[in-house]
This record gives sequence, C-alpha cells and structure tokens, in this order.
Amino acid sequence: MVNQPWIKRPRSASKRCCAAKRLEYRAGAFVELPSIRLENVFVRYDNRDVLQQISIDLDEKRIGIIGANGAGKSTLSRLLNGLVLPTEGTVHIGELNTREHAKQIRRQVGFVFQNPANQIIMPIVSDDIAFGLKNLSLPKNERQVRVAQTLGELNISHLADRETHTLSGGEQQMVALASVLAMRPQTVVFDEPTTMLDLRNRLAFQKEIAKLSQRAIVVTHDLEILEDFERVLVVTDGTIAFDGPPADAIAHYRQWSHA
Amino acid sequence: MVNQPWIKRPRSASKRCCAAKRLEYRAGAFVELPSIRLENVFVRYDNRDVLQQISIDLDEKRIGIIGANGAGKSTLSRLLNGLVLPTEGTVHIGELNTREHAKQIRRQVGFVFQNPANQIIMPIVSDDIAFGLKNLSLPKNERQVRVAQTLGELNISHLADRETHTLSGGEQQMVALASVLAMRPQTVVFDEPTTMLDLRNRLAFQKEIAKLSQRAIVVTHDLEILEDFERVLVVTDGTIAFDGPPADAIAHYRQWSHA
Amino acid sequence: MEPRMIAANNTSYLARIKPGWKFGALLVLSIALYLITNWTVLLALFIFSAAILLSARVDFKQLRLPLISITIILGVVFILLGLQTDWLNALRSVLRLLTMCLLAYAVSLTTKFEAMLELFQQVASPVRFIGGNPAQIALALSMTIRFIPELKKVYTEVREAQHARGLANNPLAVTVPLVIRSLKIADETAEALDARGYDSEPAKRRF
Amino acid sequence: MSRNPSSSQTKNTVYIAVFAAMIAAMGLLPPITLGIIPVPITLQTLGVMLAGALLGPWRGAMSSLVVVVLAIAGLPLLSGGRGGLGVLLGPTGGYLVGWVFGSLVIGALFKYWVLRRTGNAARFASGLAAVVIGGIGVIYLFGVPWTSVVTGLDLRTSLIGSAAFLPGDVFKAVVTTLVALTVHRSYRGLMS
Ligand SMILES: Nc1ncnc2c1ncn2[C@@H]1O[C@H](COP(=O)(O)OP(=O)(O)OP(=O)(O)O)[C@@H](O)[C@H]1O
Ligand SMILES: Nc1ncnc2c1ncn2[C@@H]1O[C@H](COP(=O)(O)OP(=O)(O)OP(=O)(O)O)[C@@H](O)[C@H]1O
Ligand SMILES: O=C(O)CCCC[C@@H]1SC[C@@H]2NC(=O)N[C@@H]21
Ligand SMILES: [Mg+2]
Ligand SMILES: [Mg+2]
Repeated sequence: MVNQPWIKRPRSASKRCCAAKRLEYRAGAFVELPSIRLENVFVRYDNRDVLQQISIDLDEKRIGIIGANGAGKSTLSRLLNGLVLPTEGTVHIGELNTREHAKQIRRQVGFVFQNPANQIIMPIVSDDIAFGLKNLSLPKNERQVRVAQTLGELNISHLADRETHTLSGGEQQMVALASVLAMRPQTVVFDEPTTMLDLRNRLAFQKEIAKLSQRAIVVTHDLEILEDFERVLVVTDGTIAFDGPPADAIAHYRQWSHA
Repeated sequence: MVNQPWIKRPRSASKRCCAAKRLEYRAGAFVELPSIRLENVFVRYDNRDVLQQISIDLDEKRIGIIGANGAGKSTLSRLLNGLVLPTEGTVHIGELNTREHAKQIRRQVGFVFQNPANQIIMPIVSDDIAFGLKNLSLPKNERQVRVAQTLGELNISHLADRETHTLSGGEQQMVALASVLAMRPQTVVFDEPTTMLDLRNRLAFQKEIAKLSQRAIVVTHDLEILEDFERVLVVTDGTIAFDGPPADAIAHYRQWSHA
Repeated sequence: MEPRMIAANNTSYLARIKPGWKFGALLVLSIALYLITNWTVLLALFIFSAAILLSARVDFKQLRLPLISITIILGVVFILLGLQTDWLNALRSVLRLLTMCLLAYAVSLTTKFEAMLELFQQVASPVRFIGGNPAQIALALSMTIRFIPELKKVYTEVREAQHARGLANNPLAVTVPLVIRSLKIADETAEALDARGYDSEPAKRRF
Repeated sequence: MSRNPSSSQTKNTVYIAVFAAMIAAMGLLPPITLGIIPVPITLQTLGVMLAGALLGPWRGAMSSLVVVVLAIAGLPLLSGGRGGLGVLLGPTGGYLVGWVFGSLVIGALFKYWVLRRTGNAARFASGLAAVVIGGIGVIYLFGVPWTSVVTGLDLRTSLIGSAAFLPGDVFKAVVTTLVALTVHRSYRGLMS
C-alpha cells in the first residue's frame, strides 16, 4: 500500500561496511527486510543491568514486546534505532551497526513515541509532516507530494490543514505516525502508541499497522492489538522470558502478572 | 520540604451555604453518600455543544464512564467537582451547587488525573500529601497524623520520604491517589488512571479502588477494570448513549466501536 | 545532576547563627571591602575569610568547581588589570573579590536551603503591600524545584522523539515541543491545584 | 466560557514555576568552555528570553527571578552546577540581575508591540528586535558594568570581554524569535 520506490539504499554505509544487503522494492512489498540482530547485548545504567545478555534475531514483519513496568521494554526498543547504545554487545540492522552507522540507521528505523506532543513541531499538520522532509533534502514539490500521499495512506487527509494542537489525542497520534512514515523508514518502532486511544481508534490503528508495508515493532500494554502479530516477546527483569506466538506470550504474561 | 505556614486559610465559606448534609466518617466508611445530580446540563465551547442536555442522578458507589475520544467523558467528570461549570443547567452534590459552593465541593469530590506527574506539586512525597491538608487548614500535627495514616492505608508508607520525581509511574499514581484520599473526600473521580500501568499494577489499582470506602467514578478506556462496577455510562457525542450494568454497557460500546 | 541542598549537614558554629545575621554581615563586609584600599588590610581580610571557611568545616567537594572557575576568571582579571593599571591595583582587586566569594560560600554552605528560603520570604513579605502574595512566592519556589527534573525528562523525551525524525539537533524542532509541553504541564497542574482545593487570594493586580 | 477559570493567580504561579524550571533545566546541559577560560556561555539565556517572549513582562521576569533566587539560596542551578551567594557577588553576577529585567523588557515588547503586528516578516523583524534589545541589550547593560565594578577592570575591557557571549546570544535570540512566534500561533491568547 505504501508506495516507496525512493527508499534509500544503504549507500555510503556499504563503503565502510561489507556487502550491504540490497533491498528491492517490487509491487508494494519489500522482497526482503534486513534482519535485526542483537548479539550478547547488555545495557547498564549506574551499574545496574537494565538488559542482560540478550541475543536475538528479529526477522518477522509484526513483532510485539510486552512486559511489566520497568522491565526494559522501552530500552530494548530504543536499542533498535540507536537511541540507546548497548553497554556491551552489538545491535545490527542488516549489515549496519547502531554504534557506527547511527545516521543511516535512523533513516531506516522510524520511531513513534507514546506522547505525540513530543514530536509535533509546526502549528499546521501538513507543515509539520513536511518539516522532517526538509532534512532529507527533498525538493519542495516532492515534499508536498509526499505529504499528501502519506496523509492519504493513513486516511487522515482531512486533517491536513488543521491546527496541530487542537487535535484530539488520537488524531495527534496519527499525525505523529504520519510524520515518521513520510520519511519512508523500513522499520517502524512504536512505544505504547495506543495509550490515549478509544476502542475505535485502537481498532483503526491496529488496521493501519496491519496494512503497513514496513516492519512494525510495537511495545504495548494493550494486549489485544497484538492478536494478529507474528511474534511477541515478553520482557521480564531485563531478559526475554518468553518468545513466541501472541496467544502463548500473552498467556505467559497474564500468568506472571497474576502471580 | 519547603515550609509554608503562611499559606492562606480558606475563610469561612460555610457562611454562604445552606444546610450541607452532615457526613460522619466512622471506622473508615461513610454512613451516607450525598447523591450527585445533573439537571439539564449543557457544556459549550466556542458555540459547540460538548455535552448536551444531560440529566442524571449518580447514587451508586462504583460508576464507570466510557466512550470514544472526544465524546465528552473528561468534561463530564470535571463537572462533578466544579473544574468545569455547566454553560446551562446545574450540578448538585447533595445540597451543594458546583457554581456556588465550589470550595466545599472540592473538599467532597477529589480528582485523580490521568498524568499523576502533573498532579504532584511538592518535591517530597509526604509534603505533597500534606499540601492539600494545609488548604483544609488542618493544624500541623494533625496533618502529620493524617499523612501517615493515608500512606498506611494504601500500603505505601515506605515512599514517605522519597523524592517525587524518582517514583515510577505506578508509584506516582498511588501517591496522587493518596494525596486525594488524605483530604477524606466522599467521592473520588478518576480520569483514565491506568493508561501507563502494566497489567500487574492495573490489577493492584483495581483492588485499591474496590477497597475504597469512598464513591469512585472512573473514566477509562480500559474496560476490564470496570467488571465489578455497579453502573457504567457510555458517552457518545456529548450525550449518554447507554446507562446500565457494566457487561451491557461494554457490549453496547464495543458494538458501536466496531460499526 | 539533581538540585540538592548545598548545606545539608553542616553543624558548625556558623550553621547555628541566624541566616539574617549572616546575610547582613556579608552585605556590610562587601561594602566595606570596596572602601578599603590598603592591600595589607585586604590580604589580612582574605586570610580571615579563608580561616572562616575552614573553621566552618564546609564540604570542600562542593566548592571545587566554583573555586576553579573563579580562580581562572580572576587570573585573567589580574593580568588584564595589571597590564592596564599597575600590579598592586590588580592584587587589591583580586583579593577583594576572593574574600567576598569565600565569605559568600561560607554563608551558603552553612545555611540550610529551607532557612535561606524562609529568609527570602521574610524579606519579600512587603510585596503584599503592592498586591503580591508571599504564599504564592513560596509555592512557586517549591514547584520550581519539583518541576526541574520533570522538564529535564521532557527535554530528553523530545530529543529522542526528534532523533527518530533526524531532527534532534534542530533547535526549533526541539524547543517548540519542549515549550508546548511545558505549557500543557502548567495548565494541567493549575487544574490539579484547583482540584486539591488550593485557594489563592483573588488577584489584586493583573499580571 | 464554561471552564471554571483556575484562579488566574494560581495559573500565573504555575506558569512562573514551570518556566523557571525550564530555565534551570537548561543550565544542566554542560556549559561551553572557550579554550581554558570557563566562561558560562549558557543555554539558560535561551530560557530567559523565552520566558519573556511567551509569558509577558511580569510573569517572564518572575520566572527569571525565581531561578536567580533559588541559585543564590544555594541550589546548584547555574551552568556548571554552581550556586550560592558567590555567583551574585562574582564577576558575572550582574548578568543574573540582567536576566530579570531582560525578560521583563522582552515580555513588554512582545505584548505591546510584536504580537500586534501582522505579516510574517514584520513579526519576525520586530520579534528579533525585541529579543535582542531585552535579551542582549538589557542583560549586558547590567552585566558589563557589574564586571567592571567588581573586578576594577575598565568598562571597555569588560565590554570587549562580553563579546565572547555575543555569537551565542545572537543565535539564541533568533531561535527564541522563531519558537515564540510559532508557539504564539498555536497557543493564542497566552498573554491576554
Ligand atoms: N536513562 C536512564 N537512566 C537510568 N535508569 C534508566 C534509564 N532509562 C531507563 N532506566 C531504568 O531501566 C529500567 C527499564 O526501563 P524501561 O523504560 O526500559 O522500562 P519499560 O519496560 O519500558 O517500562 P514501562 O512499562 O513503565 O514503560 C527501569 O528500571 C528504569 O528506571
Ligand atoms: N477547553 C476546551 N476548549 C475547547 N474545546 C474543548 C475544551 N475541552 C474539551 N474540548 C472539546 O470537547 C470535546 C470533548 O472533550 P473531552 O476531553 O471531554 O473528551 P473525552 O471524551 O475525555 O476524550 P478522550 O477519550 O480523548 O480523553 C472534544 O472535542 C474537545 O476537543
Ligand atoms: O552562571 C552565571 O554565573 C551567570 C551567567 C551569566 C551568563 C551571561 S548571561 C548573558 C551572556 N550570555 C551567555 O551565554 N552567558 C552570559
Ligand atoms: Mg516504556
Ligand atoms: Mg478525556
């Protein structure tokens, strides 16, 4: 659905690094998404292990992350686009290393946060989405096309000229998503994206995620939206306590929570 | 921490007001709760009806409010302690009118906001809880007793001397609740109290609410926590579209959301 | 780094003197210093102030940074002033400043933060005659302390969110959401104060 | 308007506190050091300018004042974690006094001049002028002579020394103007 022939190939990176996996975009779907690989990752704050010895490959297109408050979910998700660097170990996106290729990784891995107010800059919705595109040094007319296209894909074209801060929480959340998708990342990480949404908007959001051609990695306390995911990780005390299909993962987590 | 004996005492408000129903606080339970009555209430912003002609009596001890984003739930809940005044119509708590007896009503109806961080005003937990008590012009030693008592009731005595900003989301929520309960209100209104909590904390919070001797009115998108409530209102486009037992209300809301 | 009270556990004789007296003495001495031109007297006063600081058993770890900073700035001042006027004059000036700073730190490090605030509130209490409200000042001061870590958190969150758009180093992209969120926090907190029955005197003057 | 207006005084107090906290938080980012001289080139002036431009003269000045008072009272809020009476009596103390009057002047100019202008160019030009007058002119007006009095350096040298701050302050003034005008477009009536 999302049309993106202009996806950046990890160009310059390939110079420094080895044979970066080439990505071909064909008929609306990625033939292949670079896999995300964590090797022996530790994250420590003040000598406390927040994540411990995590080794994992993420290849699926729909991955959920659940777990208790403070378990390390947000930290894990932030590792994936280099917002957090591992204290020990490495995180690779395809051939790129978050430690060395921060800039390219940022373009490949988009991030949508819980509080959309953190992300919204301009008073008018379409200006806000265009703002980030200036950074990609797209020419002005292409920017406009891209903005309109992204809003259309998310079915929020009617918001284009609205004032950002008068939007409801749910609408703001959609605008924040649009501003990230406009950059055409290959992977989008969501950290608790539905906390302020009502049931209807949650269903709509769930549908949007299902339609995304990008890989989606969703951290959430809202277990229902993970139903049709391929894989769900349960994080407990800085380790991955369970890793499998959603129904089993959710059962595991519920059991743990009632204990 | 900062000592402020110069805080203004609320002067004799009771002079202006009529025969407020006397409430006895006995062995942790109120003998009688005054009923909450909305008569023909409209709330308008910029000539737009956010709530339309609402007439309703709230007598139950556990009342839920659900509905879509922007439906008017928060506005409805804010009417109950005078944070929002009706554009037309009246809101009575017992014999008190929110328009005329704002001050007494604030004492009777406590409010816990979605984001506890914005509700905590003082740098240290016990000071924050004492803050509201100063507004009641309780003498200092009584304040201390009341603070300790409230912390004990909620099983968070160990937090008394913590700096508020170092608390986790769940702990902040408990402190916000404590600071409201310390004022011994008869009714506590919650606007989306569990959005940032994990399953375990949500269960714990649910238990706290079940134990409250006060009336609890809870606005939420988290339908599970309403299971053992007595009554649930579904707000749709500024009107009360359904009013009844939780199972039926939730079914109604789900159906509406999927439509 | 979190704001922390500097004079947390000082129990020396200086800590027992009322803050008002310490402040008053500091003020008088500071003015006196500018009237003194004899460099030997100034040197003696400098040694005296160092002795006071030492005798107050202050926590010198806290003084490291400020002292380094002031020493370097005064070094520059000394050289410039020496070249422009004469070296004796430069010495006088530097001695004066050092004395004043040492005494100021002696007061700061032996006065509890709360006591200091209370003194300020007493000093500020006449504002009520021009329509101010001392209680509001007290509340503003404590709320500021409470919100500093909160705003640091907001700043980090905004940086992170913009990082994902490649805008983490764009001043506009970081500052606008920071300000908007601060305003929202303020609105919500004002509402929460209301809900908790906080009752400010009706405003006597418009802000 | 049916929302029960939080007593405007309560609201003002909270605005003052939140912006004071913002100014303070900006000081916790590391100061730049020019060579070996640790001149406090600090982001805090950005906060001071913003407080005036967004909250208006009175509340803006109060925000700055609160920061200065807390710093003098001993909280390590100034760049490099400094605080205590020494910062006021030291060579850069005048700038701190200048903060209060700087945000006052910026606020007054925004309220009575900048926000009444129409057209983007006119707003930007007047906004920048306001921030430069208040945020640089007024602050230096206190800071420069203070340095001179306290150290005994002549005014010219003190003025030349202050030039170290100038490039940063001009940049902050531009950012403040852009941010303030953008936010005023989103949050109308902030100063009414
Ligand atoms: N920058 C930091 N400095 C110190 N400790 C941190 C930092 N970031 C996270 N932590 C700590 O790491 C632990 C894991 O935090 P994280 O935010 O990853 O949890 P989470 O699973 O996302 O929780 P929640 O469900 O509440 O969002 C927590 O104990 C947290 O306090
Ligand atoms: N102060 C205000 N000024 C103008 N419009 C307002 C104001 N407060 C609320 N509204 C509008 O009133 C409507 C109802 O808002 P309200 O916050 O009550 O919704 P809600 O049901 O709580 O939604 P949510 O689930 O998103 O919290 C919304 O359209 C909102 O934009
Ligand atoms: O931290 C202090 O001791 C006082 C800081 C004074 C800094 C002044 S304000 C104007 C000028 N611009 C800066 O960035 N720093 C100085
Ligand atoms: Mg998290
Ligand atoms: Mg709401």
